[in-house]
Amino acid sequence: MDDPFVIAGAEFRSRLVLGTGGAASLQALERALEASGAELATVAMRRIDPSATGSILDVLERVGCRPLPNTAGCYTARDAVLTARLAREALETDWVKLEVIGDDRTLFPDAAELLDAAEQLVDDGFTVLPYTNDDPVLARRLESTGCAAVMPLGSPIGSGSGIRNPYNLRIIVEQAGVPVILDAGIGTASDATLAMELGCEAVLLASAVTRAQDPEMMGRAMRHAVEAGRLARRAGRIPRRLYAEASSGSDGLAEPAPAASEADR
Amino acid sequence: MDDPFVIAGAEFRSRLVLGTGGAASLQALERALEASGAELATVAMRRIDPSATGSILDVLERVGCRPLPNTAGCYTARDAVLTARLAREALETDWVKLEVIGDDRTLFPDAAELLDAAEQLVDDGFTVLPYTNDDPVLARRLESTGCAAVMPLGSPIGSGSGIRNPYNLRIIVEQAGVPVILDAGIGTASDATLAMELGCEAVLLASAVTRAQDPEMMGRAMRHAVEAGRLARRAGRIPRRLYAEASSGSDGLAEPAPAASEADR
Amino acid sequence: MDDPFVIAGAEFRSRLVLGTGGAASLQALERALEASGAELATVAMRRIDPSATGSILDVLERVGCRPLPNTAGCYTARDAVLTARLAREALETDWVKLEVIGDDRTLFPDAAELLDAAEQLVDDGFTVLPYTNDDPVLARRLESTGCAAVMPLGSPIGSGSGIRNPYNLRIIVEQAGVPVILDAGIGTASDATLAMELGCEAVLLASAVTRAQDPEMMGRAMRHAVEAGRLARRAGRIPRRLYAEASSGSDGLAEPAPAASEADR
Amino acid sequence: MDDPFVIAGAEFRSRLVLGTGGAASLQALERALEASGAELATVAMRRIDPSATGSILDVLERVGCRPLPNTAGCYTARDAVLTARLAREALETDWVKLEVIGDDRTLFPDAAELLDAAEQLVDDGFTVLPYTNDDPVLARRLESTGCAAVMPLGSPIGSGSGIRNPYNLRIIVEQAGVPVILDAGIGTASDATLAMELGCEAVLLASAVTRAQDPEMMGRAMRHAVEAGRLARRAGRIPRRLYAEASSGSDGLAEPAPAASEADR
Amino acid sequence: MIVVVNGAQREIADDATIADLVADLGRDPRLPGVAVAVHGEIVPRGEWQVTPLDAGQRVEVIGAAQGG
Amino acid sequence: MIVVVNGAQREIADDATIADLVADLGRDPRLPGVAVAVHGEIVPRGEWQVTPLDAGQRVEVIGAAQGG
Amino acid sequence: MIVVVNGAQREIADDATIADLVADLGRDPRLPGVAVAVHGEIVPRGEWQVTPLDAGQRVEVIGAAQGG
Amino acid sequence: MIVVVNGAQREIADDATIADLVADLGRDPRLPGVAVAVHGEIVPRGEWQVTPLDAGQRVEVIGAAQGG
Repeated sequence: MDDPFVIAGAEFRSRLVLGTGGAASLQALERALEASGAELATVAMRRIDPSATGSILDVLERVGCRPLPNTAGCYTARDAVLTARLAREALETDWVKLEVIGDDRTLFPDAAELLDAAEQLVDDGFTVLPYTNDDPVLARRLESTGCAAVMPLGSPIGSGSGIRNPYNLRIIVEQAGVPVILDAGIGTASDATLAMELGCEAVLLASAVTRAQDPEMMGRAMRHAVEAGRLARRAGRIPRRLYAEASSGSDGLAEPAPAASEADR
Repeated sequence: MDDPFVIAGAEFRSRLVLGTGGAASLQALERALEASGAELATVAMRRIDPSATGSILDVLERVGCRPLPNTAGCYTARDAVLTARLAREALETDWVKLEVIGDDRTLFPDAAELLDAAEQLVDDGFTVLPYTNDDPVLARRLESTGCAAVMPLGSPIGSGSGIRNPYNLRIIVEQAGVPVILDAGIGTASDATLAMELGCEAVLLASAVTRAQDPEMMGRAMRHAVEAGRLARRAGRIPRRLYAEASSGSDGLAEPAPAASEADR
Repeated sequence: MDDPFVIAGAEFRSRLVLGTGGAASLQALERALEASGAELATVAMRRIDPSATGSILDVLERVGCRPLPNTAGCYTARDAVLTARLAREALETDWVKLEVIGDDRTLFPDAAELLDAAEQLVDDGFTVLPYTNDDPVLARRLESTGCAAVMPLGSPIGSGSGIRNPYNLRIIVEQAGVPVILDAGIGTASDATLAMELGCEAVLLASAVTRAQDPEMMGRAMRHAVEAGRLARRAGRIPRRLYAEASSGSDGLAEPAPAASEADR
Repeated sequence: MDDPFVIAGAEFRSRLVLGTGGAASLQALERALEASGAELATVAMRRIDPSATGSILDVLERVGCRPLPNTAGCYTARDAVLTARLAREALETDWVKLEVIGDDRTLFPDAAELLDAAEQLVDDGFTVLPYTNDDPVLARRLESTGCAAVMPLGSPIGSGSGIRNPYNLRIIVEQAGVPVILDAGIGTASDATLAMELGCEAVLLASAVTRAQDPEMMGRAMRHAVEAGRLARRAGRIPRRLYAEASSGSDGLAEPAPAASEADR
Repeated sequence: MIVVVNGAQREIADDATIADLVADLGRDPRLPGVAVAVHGEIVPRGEWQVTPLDAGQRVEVIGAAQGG
Repeated sequence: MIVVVNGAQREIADDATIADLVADLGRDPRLPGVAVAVHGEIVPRGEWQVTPLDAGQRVEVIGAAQGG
Repeated sequence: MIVVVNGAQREIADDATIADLVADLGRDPRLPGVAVAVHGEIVPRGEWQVTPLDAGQRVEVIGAAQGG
Repeated sequence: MIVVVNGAQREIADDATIADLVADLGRDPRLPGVAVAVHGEIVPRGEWQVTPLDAGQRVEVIGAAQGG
């Protein structure tokens, strides 16, 4: 596979990770997932509903997506650890997207609880992919505990505001020894492209696709967006300049006959 | 063809227009063009060089690109009109990318000369695609003269600085009755994606690809970038919010047994 | 006078030029003008209203402000020139803020008409201060015609959106041989400060003050804002860095006794 | 005093807090402090140097500035607490600017250590002013521990990069019940003005003044900048619009005589 | 006689000069502040006292107003 | 007897095991997809067949849902 | 005789036409790709065969090049 | 005897108190501005006059400096 996305030894062709929340129906979700080309998708752990028809796991299996359980909704290390263990039992995976929320308006993580949970889960053998804020120090602490990636937010979950502080993201990427996955805040394709150009290894998004007016088309957009950003990063962009730099040389410009020129001007 | 790019009645599958300046060699250019999927590419008009081997027109023919002559290097309406007519003679096309430069550091257009040249060329039967600054008033004047598109710059030619004023671009798009093509300033993939999201019908770029460290890979990146932006525009993005909006509902969260909970915390 | 603002040989202590439109009353305007410290203020030329009480000219005289007539509302060079001449007759000044509008939604200038009007007025002996867009080429053309300053917009008149393209403004300042005055778009104090830091010699604003909730207080804010920006420009700011640069040296940090240290940690 | 800055019951006329690091000499610092009008200034705690001439405390006394000891250079809660206690002994103040650094390239705080130190110092009776990152959750945690203010960074210390994420700052201000002081990253006057407009109660900066080419002039610039931002915040700015909003009404525009008009155009 | 002043018909004395009209509009014609154009041509203040108006003429009387 | 399943009282057979409860909720207790905690302690799937429930116990039966 | 072709003097036959000159520069005058201007006036390709050149004339021979 | 003051060895009188050391370093021990820690424990200024030093002790004498 050319330029695979590798995380904890597993290889993926796609660098897009999809969250499955926010879709109008499982059918709409399935079409969006398929269009997006994602091979990894998060699921929440919730009390089962005996009356529900259809299963998110069946959808993921049909579209060839590995389920990545998360700890969405947990506000303490304790709850997050319990949720991760339930997920391991239920889904027979030791991968977990770790979320420990600190505030229900911003849904930003609680740094201290997050670190605590990460340590416990790493010790317990989990492959931990923590959702974190864009703090370079916290990102390094999480890496030190043995997390398999760090997943900084670009802006609040579901805010669609893209990457509010690309400088922090750039610093995190420069300092990281594990893959950096942009998680949260993506609103549209160019946000995802930019994340990849800044050096992220992958992008995780949900609402941008599931809540778009046409989720399937937006899924397709995101597949191209992530690919575009990855290729651009690898291709080596031109530098930014304040002034212009001609792309057409001026050698060999046609010269109007002087007489005519003087007369006309 | 689904969602073709239509300009003056001609349909294109690709919404990427490539400038051919800045490439290290015709070979490198050919690979980049092919990777980009472009179907329209600008060429400059210059005094022929009898010693040159290879021809830009042959390259364009091989990769299936229609040549679009430009008037690069012209500083007056008079020179630009002459150059356009030479191009029509040489290339048997009445399409022209009209450039009338006002300043060799910024390579910004000269508004008054540009309007004058556009009027003359439209009267003379040309399909005029003018490179313009991001001035909404000038864009409307150009449209009024009968130009087939307007092509505002994002930032100075070759500066790689992207779209410095997305507001003006948005205003131009809202007011335009002809296709808006972002021309100049693109530095990397996300710039092209953003241009499409803002409502441009196509993107024209040269240096971003031809001067990238790996032009072929960047050509590929740009193909995806333009596609991503177009699809995202059509798919209808989510709104931007200051605060978060949860994508995982909180209904059905597991509840740790109270006793355990109290003990642990 | 230390660091005076000089325009066409006239010296001003204040670098704030106030537009007088938009105020709730002449009384509110007078308080705002006084608080702002402005010594130059624009007035429009309109048909006199015999029933009006109070006069804008009396207000300006009381607060020590020189009136600067403008050609607001003119869409052609012809109208603007006539208006300027009426203003010269009425106010016995050959200074004029030249506006030639191209579009009533953006209120952006019409480049070609503006240039035409500027040439006529300069030839007729006026001291011409043209409101222009942020196009570096147009700014140079205006300077070449003999304008005493160039006054680029930051964003549309009354939009309160500040300086949408600081790069263009920086280029205009670098290339200008006459004072650059930021005209239009200022929304709040930091916009004015930024304009001065970018090298403008003065700032012209109206709605930001006259339509603020408390115009007098905003007038005061703007006086400080312009002063702050001017001083900062002259003082020579520190460079921008991606990473940190400690301001406290680490020499001489207290060292806890090793034993204590080991015990406590 | 009109609109005083109140922190832990103490009132200040000035909303500028100056760091004293980075100055070329005590003399230069004294002039800059005086020009800035600051009434509160941070000092580091370091091993005394018997050979030193002049004293920072004498300087502060002469210019009427209250010293605010900081814990600069501390990487653990333990070191920071010790430093704060030494400062209390030496300076007879229980105010402390709490810094617990997590990384020597970014000088960003370590969230967990910072919280720990804040708790200890609050318990020990200190008035704690913590330097924090721009994380809204951490800001609330610090407030909950009893800190007298929260002092988020705009960008890394000494980076001169201003406020990289104004959204986070806005959220912190909206959620805070104690004064928010922008601490770190200010590069020039407009950064300070913007911080105040976003609702900060004060601004703390060092390098922007002490390392400017002319520290005294930059001190003066900052005094105006903070005042401008505070007044603008209180004055209630106009809203931002995409399009224009005329400040000159169009009623009463002069009407050229029709005949002349037709002839000229 | 009737002239059109600032777009509205106005009755003035048959022998009225521009100075008379300006005074009639409440302005002192000897002081600055107002300019006058007749059929799009500006009449300098110095000529107002000696410039009669004719019936039907379109007169613009312009002054400074808040704006800009 | 009555146990509390996912926050709601539920009548089950007196000798019901966890496997019975899961089957009763419409899931095949031999297949992955569901996890069970009793009083906050996870019970591995391998033990469901042999783990009886007691009256009044709080049982959480958790599965994957859309989210995140 | 001598003509000035693209800014440089060039010796051509006294009876050379534009078509001859273009062929001499290595281009097939019957195919598109090149345009010719003499003293700033464009000469259409259809006339090249029958348009003689005169000594001293300034001739521009223009083709497509990379650019833009 | 020898103590370690701010990381460097220093010779002081055998019966020297902290107050003596501070004075020796050029500071008035009765005035604020300086704090002292011995082996990581802060000694309040009020005790300096009566606190003798022992040979080999690590003493930190800390004051305000430019910074932050």
